[in-house]
Amino acid sequence: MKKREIRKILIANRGEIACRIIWTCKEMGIKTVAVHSEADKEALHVRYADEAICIGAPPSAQSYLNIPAIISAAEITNVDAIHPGYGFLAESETFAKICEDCNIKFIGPKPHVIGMMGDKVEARRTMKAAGVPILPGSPDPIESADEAIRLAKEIGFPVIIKAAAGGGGRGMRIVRKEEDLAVNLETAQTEALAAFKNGAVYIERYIERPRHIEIQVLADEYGNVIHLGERECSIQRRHQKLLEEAPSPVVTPEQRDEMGAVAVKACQEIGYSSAGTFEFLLDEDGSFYFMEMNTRIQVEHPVTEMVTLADIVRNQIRIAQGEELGFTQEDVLIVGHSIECRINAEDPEKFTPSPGKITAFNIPGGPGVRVDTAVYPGYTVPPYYDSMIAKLIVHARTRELAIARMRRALEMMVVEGIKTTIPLHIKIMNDERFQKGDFSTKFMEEFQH
Amino acid sequence: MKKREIRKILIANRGEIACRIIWTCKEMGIKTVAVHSEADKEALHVRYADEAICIGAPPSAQSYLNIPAIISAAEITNVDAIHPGYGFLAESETFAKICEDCNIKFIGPKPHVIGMMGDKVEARRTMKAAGVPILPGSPDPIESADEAIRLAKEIGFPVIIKAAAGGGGRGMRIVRKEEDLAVNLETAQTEALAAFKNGAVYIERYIERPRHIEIQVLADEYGNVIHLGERECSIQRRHQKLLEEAPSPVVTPEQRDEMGAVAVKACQEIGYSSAGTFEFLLDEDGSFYFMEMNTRIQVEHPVTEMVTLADIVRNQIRIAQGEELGFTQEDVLIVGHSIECRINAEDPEKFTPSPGKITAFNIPGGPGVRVDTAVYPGYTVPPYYDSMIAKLIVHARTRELAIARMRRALEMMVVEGIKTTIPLHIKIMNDERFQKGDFSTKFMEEFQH
Amino acid sequence: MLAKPRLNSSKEQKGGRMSENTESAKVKKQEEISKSKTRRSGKRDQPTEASLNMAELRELAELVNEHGFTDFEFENENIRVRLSKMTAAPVMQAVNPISAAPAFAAAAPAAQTSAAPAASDEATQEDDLYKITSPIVGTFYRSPSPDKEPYVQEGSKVTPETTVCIVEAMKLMNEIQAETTGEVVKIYVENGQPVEYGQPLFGIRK
Amino acid sequence: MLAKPRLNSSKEQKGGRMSENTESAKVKKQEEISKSKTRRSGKRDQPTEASLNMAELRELAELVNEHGFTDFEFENENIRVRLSKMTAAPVMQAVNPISAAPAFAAAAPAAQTSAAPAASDEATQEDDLYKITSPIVGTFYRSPSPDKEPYVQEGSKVTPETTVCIVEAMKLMNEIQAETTGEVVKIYVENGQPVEYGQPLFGIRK
Repeated sequence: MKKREIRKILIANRGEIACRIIWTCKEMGIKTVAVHSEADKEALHVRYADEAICIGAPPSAQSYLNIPAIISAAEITNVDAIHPGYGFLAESETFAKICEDCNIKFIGPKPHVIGMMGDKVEARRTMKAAGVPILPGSPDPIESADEAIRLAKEIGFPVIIKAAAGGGGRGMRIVRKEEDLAVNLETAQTEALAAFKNGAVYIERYIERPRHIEIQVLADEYGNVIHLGERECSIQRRHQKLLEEAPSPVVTPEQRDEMGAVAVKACQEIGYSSAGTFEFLLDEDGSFYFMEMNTRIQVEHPVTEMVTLADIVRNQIRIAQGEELGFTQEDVLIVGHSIECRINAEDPEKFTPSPGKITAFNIPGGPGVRVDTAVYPGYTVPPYYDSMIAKLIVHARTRELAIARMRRALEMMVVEGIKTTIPLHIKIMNDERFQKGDFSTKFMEEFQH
Repeated sequence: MKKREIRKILIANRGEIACRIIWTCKEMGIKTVAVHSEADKEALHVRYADEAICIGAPPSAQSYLNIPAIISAAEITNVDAIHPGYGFLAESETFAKICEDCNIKFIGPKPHVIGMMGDKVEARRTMKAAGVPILPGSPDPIESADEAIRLAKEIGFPVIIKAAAGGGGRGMRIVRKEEDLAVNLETAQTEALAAFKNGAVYIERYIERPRHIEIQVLADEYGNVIHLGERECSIQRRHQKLLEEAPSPVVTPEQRDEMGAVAVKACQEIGYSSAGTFEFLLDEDGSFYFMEMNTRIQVEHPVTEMVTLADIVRNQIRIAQGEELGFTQEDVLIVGHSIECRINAEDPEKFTPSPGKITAFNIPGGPGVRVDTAVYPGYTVPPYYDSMIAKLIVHARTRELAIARMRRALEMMVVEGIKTTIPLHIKIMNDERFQKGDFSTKFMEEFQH
Repeated sequence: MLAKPRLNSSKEQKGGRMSENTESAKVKKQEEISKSKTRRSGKRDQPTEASLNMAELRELAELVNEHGFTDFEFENENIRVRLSKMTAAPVMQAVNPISAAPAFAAAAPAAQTSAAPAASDEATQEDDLYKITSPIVGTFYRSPSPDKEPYVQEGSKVTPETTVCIVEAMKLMNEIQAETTGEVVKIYVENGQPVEYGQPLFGIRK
Repeated sequence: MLAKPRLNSSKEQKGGRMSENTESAKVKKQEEISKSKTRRSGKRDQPTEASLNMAELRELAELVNEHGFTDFEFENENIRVRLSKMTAAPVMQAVNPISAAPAFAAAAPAAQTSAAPAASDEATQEDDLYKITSPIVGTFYRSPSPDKEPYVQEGSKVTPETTVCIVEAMKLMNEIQAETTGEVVKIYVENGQPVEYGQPLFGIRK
């Protein structure tokens, strides 16, 4: 059943995710339109797409975030739908709304759902109402230091102050003692205001050694929702994920079922459609708490694709066409273990960006190796955008074999001319605690490199 | 349990299979020694291996088939084992025997088993005794035209005359009428003598529209044997496989179990160890007949690896180390569908070899795509060896999705400077009969290209 | 060679690495170069130390072309030159799947929706023209409405404030101004055609 | 002038035969350039200048073209020149003619068991020598048994029938004959070392 057939998609993104979307479109027989900034004329997504349109100057604000330019490009190429990828406009309620107004299908959930999940306070409230466990904390933005102190005592220290509109660690403060609360509250509000033009912050219990576990869901427009298991994303540096795995080395089948059921029910409650991700904090005692929902495809979606053999982008497009999911939770298999390493154009020690020309580039092949990239030999990594140049993904029967495979693939991957995070990933693969699966989101802070 | 630890392996092969073996060795922490002819100094297996030794002049007879040179190379590098790959010395009883005499583990079955399966008449007799269905035919080499006529009448026309030591279609003759038998017998014997230095031929029933179905087995040295399901290899040109699939579009789970059980039992009867393949002809009525057993890794092993997530090379090495299989038939899962296209340096219409310099080379990436290759931009395909330059393998949830994925991957694969079979494979992907799975080994003869 | 400092330094070169023949060839070229410099020096395009004039560039292009090179780059602390010959790339939309390869190979962007008329013969003449480019993605209209006259024609004189066309984007009619003074010599886009960011719309002779 | 920096840079690469293999084509071509330049000017190469004039460029282009290069690059602190003649994909090839080679060299330097003498400095002198190479893979012995004198020493005169060494392969002692007349000038392999097919064993001055 197709309510509306999608024959041509504009991809409002760049880099590997734009290529990733093109691959699936080609497999589905759907035409693609690439948009690009002046800096991306030579980019691979521009070459792979059936059509390409320059939409603006290199800075994102003038191109990949330029809604009128993207909508105009969609109109002159007469596309049926826009796929936003991740980042840029992927979680812009405004953009999704404008697409809807222009009669272009936005490949993602309904605009108001995007908006609801984009506001952390509202998301928390909504999720609590839908029966999702949330960290003990303030239901609403904190108004005063007094209120904060009263709440913190109720919750128990340590607590964390977070920006309502936030992300990426900005506007976040951990407070361990009552006397530090007032000043941190103020700083967090200031930071939040500067970063997100919204000074609202809230407070919740702070977990010392949590794991970042997320559940991938797929929901159609008819209330059919399934989950594809969890991803382990605890290996982060400054709240930026470095590598991800599926399944998690610690999540039991029972925990998976429980977290999955919670996420599925929440999707049904809020009328979610398309692919989405529930991010949870998993405490050492096995309890888990909702952090946020990402209403788009994730960077790390391939690890789920490897172990489930589902094509998440294909499902997004099918759902956008008004098709039913066509399979149930019982059809979802999780086979083997998958790891993804994000290869960034960065100094592996200092994490400083390393844009520039790639003089040699070789992708490892062979069993269980997947590479998602928009890079080729001779390509120049522009300084304007995200530093991720490739995702190296492996799949093997067990986690131990997957680690051995990833090490081999990292060693055989060649990127010359710029610095990359490959050496760091090799060190992580060789780390005993990583190999044992014994880590939390603190891993990188404690990691000796 | 390891009877003997393998720390260093010499790979008595070249091209993609040599790289394939190196990949797994790296994952297992085993050192590798590449041997190469003078023509292969720039080859990838030479670069990827820990050590490399030039063993002779470009012609295979002076290098990759040069047993003293290879054994010397193994001795001076002090390896524990030799992996023969496929082709060259992979099915040489002599070579396996010499390795054994030199105290170097040959990664494969015992020498006498290789010899037994290398002689088709003996293989047939052995398999019949082990309860494997074989085509009605002569138990021994045919001595005279009279004997041939008597037998053919018993079996019923059409019949096929085959060389006992044969392969690749040489020494083969299909005879549909009694009066054509005598002359064809003579030609076949002459051809067999010329090609294999052994004029022995035998007769069996000829099946008009068979499928080529093969069963992958793994057997350890303790009688534990499992199978990894079947591969569909009916798409052939002059008895050379062009593309392979797993599972077959027509084999039912019951047939798989039946064929698998027959193969497993036969392995136990003959004391088989290592990876091996039983090639069967599958008739339209569902009956199947043993053709031959390959006592080595196959070119098309990746499709089985994709759907089972088993690493066949790793299992070969583990078995050679004296380890037990460690898993049972119940642990074998077959998930999704996989297709492999052999990318040959050939004119896609005329199949004439097209060696030369590869000026541009790009491997498709993304979900469910695997490439096994020893080629890189700037590599020169030498005229001395097999024309296969890469294997493009896809994996998807269903056969239909796998075909769409393969088409996309073929379209995105770039090989410039030489001609390849990529355009032919695209035509096959677009062929309605192929898409329906409605074909036999006659497919390519009937194919309009 | 290409710029003064280097001419000097090559003259200063001690030990004459080149044979007599090549040395004299060099002198000849240098004469040509200085001629063309004189010719151009009357214009506002005063050659600076680090610049490269047209005659030199032409000679360089001929040289590179004559030898069948497709790519040339030159750079020092003052100057960087790159010449590359992009063959007209076969368009990726072709049915033949292999078409992906040539498109890839030619290093040309994919089929541009709004294909500007290339007119490569005229390219050299047009290089002198000031280009009014589209500041936005949209649809190009030469007149305020279908029944009206075009804002400008070939031959029209424009001032910076002259509206030369409309680019419609998201139902909004954006009037585009000339932003220069001169004469419209070339109109690159047909009425009603889509245009992308930065696409040349008009060629203006100043 | 142009060849030198590249030769240096290739020497700077990590040791082992790996880098030699991958660089060899390049190095060889560059030697040709420097030779031909030397021939033309009748002088040794001068240190690199910071510039390049038109005649030099022409000579360079002719030279590169004549030698069938598809890609040429030159760069130092002052100057960088690149000429390329790409028949296929500029994008898929790295700037380097053998794009993959340095990449793989860096990634997986396959330590050659039989460490051939790298010694690219000496390569030029030794180019004149006739090489006795190993016809088989095995272990190199200079004498018939450990307590005996070596078959030959540096300075020994040989005739085609002179046994110069033994290469042991599969427990067989294979006597290797000189197959030429001359004087042993260089012995490339240590006693007891493994040798591969085609590996130089002795350098003979005829």
